[in-house]
Amino acid sequence: MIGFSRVPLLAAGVFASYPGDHSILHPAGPQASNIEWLYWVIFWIVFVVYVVVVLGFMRAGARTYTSADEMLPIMKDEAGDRRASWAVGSAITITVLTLFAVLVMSEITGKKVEGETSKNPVTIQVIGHQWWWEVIYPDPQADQTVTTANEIHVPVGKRVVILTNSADVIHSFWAPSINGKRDLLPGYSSAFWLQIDQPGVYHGQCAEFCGLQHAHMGFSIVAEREDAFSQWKAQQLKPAQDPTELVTVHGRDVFLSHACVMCHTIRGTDAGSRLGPDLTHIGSRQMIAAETLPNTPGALAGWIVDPQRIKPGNRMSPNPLQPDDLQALITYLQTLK
Amino acid sequence: MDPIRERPVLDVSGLPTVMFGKANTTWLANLLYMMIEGTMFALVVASYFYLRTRSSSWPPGNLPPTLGWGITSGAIFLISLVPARYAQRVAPSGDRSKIRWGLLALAGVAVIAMVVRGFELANLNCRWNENAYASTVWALLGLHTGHLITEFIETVVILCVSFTDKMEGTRLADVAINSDYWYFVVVTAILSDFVIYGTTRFL
Amino acid sequence: MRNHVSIAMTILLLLNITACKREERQLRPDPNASQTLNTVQVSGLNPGANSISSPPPAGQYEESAYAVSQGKTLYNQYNCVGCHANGGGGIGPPLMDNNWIYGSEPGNVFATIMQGRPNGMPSFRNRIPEYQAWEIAAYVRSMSGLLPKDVAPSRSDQLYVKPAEQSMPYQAPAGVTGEPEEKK
Amino acid sequence: MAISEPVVVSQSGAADRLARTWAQPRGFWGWFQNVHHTAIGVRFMVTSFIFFLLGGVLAAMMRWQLVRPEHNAIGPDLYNQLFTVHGSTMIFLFAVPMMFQGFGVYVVPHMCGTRNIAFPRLNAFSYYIYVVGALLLWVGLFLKTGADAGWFAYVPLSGPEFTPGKRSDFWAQMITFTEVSALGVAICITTTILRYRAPGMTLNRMPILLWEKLVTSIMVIFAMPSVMVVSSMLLMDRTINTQFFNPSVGGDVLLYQHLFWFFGHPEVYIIFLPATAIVSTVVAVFARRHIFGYVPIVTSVVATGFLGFSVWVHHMFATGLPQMSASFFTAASLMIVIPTAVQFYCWMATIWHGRLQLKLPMLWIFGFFFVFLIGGLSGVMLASVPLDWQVHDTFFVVAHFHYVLIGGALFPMFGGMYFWIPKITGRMMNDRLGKIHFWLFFVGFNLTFFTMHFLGLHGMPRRVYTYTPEMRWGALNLLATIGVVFMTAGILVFIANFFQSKATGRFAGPNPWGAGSLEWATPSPPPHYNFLELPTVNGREALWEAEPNQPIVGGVREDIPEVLVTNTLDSEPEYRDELPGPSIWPFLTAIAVSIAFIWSIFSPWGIAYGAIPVVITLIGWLWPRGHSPSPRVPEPALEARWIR
Repeated sequence: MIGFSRVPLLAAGVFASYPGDHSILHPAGPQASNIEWLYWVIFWIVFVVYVVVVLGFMRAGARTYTSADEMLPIMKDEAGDRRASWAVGSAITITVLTLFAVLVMSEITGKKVEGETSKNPVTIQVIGHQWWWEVIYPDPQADQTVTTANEIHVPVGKRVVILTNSADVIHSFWAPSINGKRDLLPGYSSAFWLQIDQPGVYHGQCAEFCGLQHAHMGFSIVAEREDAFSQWKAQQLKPAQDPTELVTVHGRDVFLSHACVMCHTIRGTDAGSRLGPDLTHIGSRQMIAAETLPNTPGALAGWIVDPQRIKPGNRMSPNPLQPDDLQALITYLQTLK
Repeated sequence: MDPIRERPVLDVSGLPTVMFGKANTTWLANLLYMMIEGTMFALVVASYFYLRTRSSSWPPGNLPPTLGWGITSGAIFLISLVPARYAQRVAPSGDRSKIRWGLLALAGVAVIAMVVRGFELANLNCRWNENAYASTVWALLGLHTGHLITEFIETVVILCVSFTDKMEGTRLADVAINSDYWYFVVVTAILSDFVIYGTTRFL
Repeated sequence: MRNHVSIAMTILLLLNITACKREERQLRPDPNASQTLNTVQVSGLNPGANSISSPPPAGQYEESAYAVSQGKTLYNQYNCVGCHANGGGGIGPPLMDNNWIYGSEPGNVFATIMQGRPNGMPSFRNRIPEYQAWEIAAYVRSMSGLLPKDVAPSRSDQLYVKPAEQSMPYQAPAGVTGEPEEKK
Repeated sequence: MAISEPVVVSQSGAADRLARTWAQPRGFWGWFQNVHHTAIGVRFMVTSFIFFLLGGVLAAMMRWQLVRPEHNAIGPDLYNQLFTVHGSTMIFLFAVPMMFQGFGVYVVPHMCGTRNIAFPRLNAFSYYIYVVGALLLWVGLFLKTGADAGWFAYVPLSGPEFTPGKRSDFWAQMITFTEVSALGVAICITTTILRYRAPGMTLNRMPILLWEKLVTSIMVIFAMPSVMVVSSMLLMDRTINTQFFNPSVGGDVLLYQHLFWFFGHPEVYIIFLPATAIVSTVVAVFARRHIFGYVPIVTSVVATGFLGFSVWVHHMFATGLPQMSASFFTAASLMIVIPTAVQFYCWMATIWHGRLQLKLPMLWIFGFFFVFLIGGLSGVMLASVPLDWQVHDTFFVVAHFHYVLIGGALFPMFGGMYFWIPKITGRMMNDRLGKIHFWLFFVGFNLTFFTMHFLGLHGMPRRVYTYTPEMRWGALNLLATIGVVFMTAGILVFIANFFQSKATGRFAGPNPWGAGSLEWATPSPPPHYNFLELPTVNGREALWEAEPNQPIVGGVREDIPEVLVTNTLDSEPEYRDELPGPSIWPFLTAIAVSIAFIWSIFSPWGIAYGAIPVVITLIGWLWPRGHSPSPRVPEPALEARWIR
């Protein structure tokens, strides 16, 4: 049956340009390509081993197969056993050498992926919440710190260090085309770096089971040129400018007078609660609800009125608004570029 | 039934029906139980030291536990080795009165040990719900107290059996094995006391 | 062997009547429960047509461990901790004792949250949907042990300040109004 | 005790005297008093197979929910319960009870040539505890209290704050039940193998299956306490406010993972070693020759036993552990491949220099060779840290452990069932139906789980109840769900085959396959006293190398349930031990222990008050009864030498 949750998707018309690749085999950064190289090397070793062993068993079986049904006498083959012990001995040595080779290759790749620390990387703090990602660009001065959610902008070709932490349960930050996954553990803060060479939008998803909406806990990494990144960052630092037209003023009043203000922040207005994602620049994000819905008026409306239909169990409560309030709110949120 | 035919026979009818010490199968089962419970003790102690690496001050925020009850409890467990060894030595002879005295002494010392353990728990430096340190200390002592109580009950049961006419054959071997298990309880007691009272002071 | 299986099946069915409501996960509240307009009725008098919807049975929230634990999370997130601390009271009155100024019934606690009270309790009308207010009310009642043990929440992963509501002894409410309320 | 000269052995009265001594009570209450290892072994196998079918139903429901993107068939709450109870059922309620307890309890005493398992009442108690633990988890699922934090239930999600209600408590207590059961059976099997072997079955003449059960039992004894400690810690955190895993007050979430996986990896070897035991036994029988490389196989089994405890951190590579420890565990995880490789080569050499009769059990063993090999080799890929960073917790890992568990345990299990069911029921299974079952299951299995490798490589994480259409995973998931249909059909054919052959199958006779181990010396189905004449052994394959008039053991009393106890190294007869007879007390103790455990979920005083009935029933169980065998005081042990 067509569930109500499908309506915003269909209403959004053509699917918005969905973030780019999400596969281990299409790397977009040095680390993922190192790991992909290791994958293919080990894959071919494993493939050859599999074929050889399967042929060995088929040959052994075919060579001595008898369709006789009765109980055959127990046989002894001393000469055969002596030859076989040499064969088995050499097979074991080959296995040990192959495994040693795999160990060495994986250590080398591990070093390359771990990589050496660089001078002044872009530092991003990612804090896992139950079912969305809080992204902070820390800066010694408080007013230079950018707080956003689910969408991470990084400069192309530059080294980015991700500091991980979790506010509740264990999550796992994983963008397959960029680098391996790193768990976000409450009580631990670990750092790992990544680098993206081709500009584009790369999808990631939580990889450690974290409760009801683990399936809809995605994020995306937008890799852009240096100047576009700094321009985006400057824009993010600015508070939301005051609305001018009648409808956006009405939209802001709806926002400030309903349950939204209990959880969300819009810098430049009185709403300052840090429970939910920071909505100061929601308009500039490509997707909403942790990469579950495209950021279109229809999807936004469907999400605000009944988020439990789309992501049952998440922390946002349904908001049965009057239609004109809802439209004004949507218009206002779209202006927060 | 195949026809009656002559077969060489290994006649074992002359073998005894009771063995003492290592040859007894119950002794082997007792050893396996000790390996299981020993692993559980080792893992709780390992968790204690693992959590110790995770916090800056140890014990976090409280003083180390007072030595008084710890030393008393350790001493009583060492004393309890005497009746246990005595009961084990007289068991093969089958002399019921000696066995009864041995078991009675062992049960008495066990009661004292439980009472001292009660005081020890009451005077610990923390309650189990304060922090991770307190939880592991109480887990370690609780695990040992559980073994102390089950071993006490086992000793009392064998004591009751020794008053009936069933106290012979494999039951005598059970007395000896019960003392083996008591040695295990004493060893784990000393180990737990050292971990709880020692590490916060000397290590 | 067959009658053993039949015996086992009957035991299974008997067990079925036990508290499965405790584990009910009401993920999607029904729409009218998400109304933020204050619709509770404290006194029998009300002007005009009786458009106020009757409050949903409190039991729906007090029997579901999920709802009470949501209430506990919301109690911390909506900053009730700011004034009531963890139940010991501060600017606001303590909530974990048996002294109930405005009555200990779920409906009274709901009205306190939605309408606010003099001496500083703000009205969360239009700010909190009703079902969340019911959940917070259920949690507040569990602070003084009014909820059954297996529904009340256990400890949280924060600093340890007091035993969890699940280990709180039952305290018969003796409100300022004086008459103790019998245990549910 | 020299061998007496050949003497006329009167057979007539022995059979019915033994039958009377070893008889097990019948009727409704008699069922609960039965302590014979054949009854308990069959019960373990049947009960765990029923839970295998139930777990399979859950898997089918999960596959139906994932058949297409944004499929609203099953909501997230129910789906989380489905995959958790599926995982827990398959590992704790099916794999270990079937492979270790089921086959172990049934086959080991037969293979050792003795009349019952050591400590038969502890064995019966273990079965009842296992059944109650299984019912606890499944009654929970029917009451919406099914565990929902995954089969390894990482804290803090399964902890007190993020799983309200009693879901994780039911799961944690189920763990305690199944581990108490596994430990009990481990003690019984270890004592039986070490002390109840037939005279002449020295250590280097023991069948490989006994070696593997011995190593598995020792692994159980060292691994299970770890999960009992961690599940008790989780339970205490949830009920009496202990702070083991609370990060704010010194607790640590990784402590849970370390303690769980220190048990977790030996657990999968506890499932895998009994499987290789079946493979080694079946390959020798159907290659019509002694197994090639007896000593290398036994050495690699013991090596697997040790290495199994040194690799657990490869489940935690993604938690950001320091590079140094990660590379140590990579090396250990790669090293553990060697013993299994040695066994594979020895099996290949056995077939190469044998004469292969591809009967039904052997068909399944070939299935094992092809399927488990893919799982083992994808395991090599997972052992390397950088690759594990990419594929950990994705469908690639799901594919890996299904290939290793279904390939490594289920294929040998079906091979073992087709091999031993003629001994258990006395009737041969139908060959044609067996082949249909094999090919249906083989095709369905590969269809479902090989596609999951690609899903994992395309970034589909584990345990997601749905996915958005843009991720382009829909086609592969549809293919995977189709495979489930074939597997289900295969299992139904097997069940039909079992019941049809039980009723109308060909009579099997004592040794239908011409196998060499001692259990084929008993009639099938074997009577409660197993062997009319206790056998002696003078070779690795007892029946193949038995002399025409192989000596038998005489002098064991037939009026009381007595067995011969031999010493461990060269199985010299040492003494005769009387085994406890049937009794209701193990069942009552199991009920008392269950009440105490379940009560402790709802109130911490449950353990204290619940312990009183446990003590009473234990006294009832252990109180000495009946006549004591030797009225006189025992003289020092006679020095019994087995003179050849």
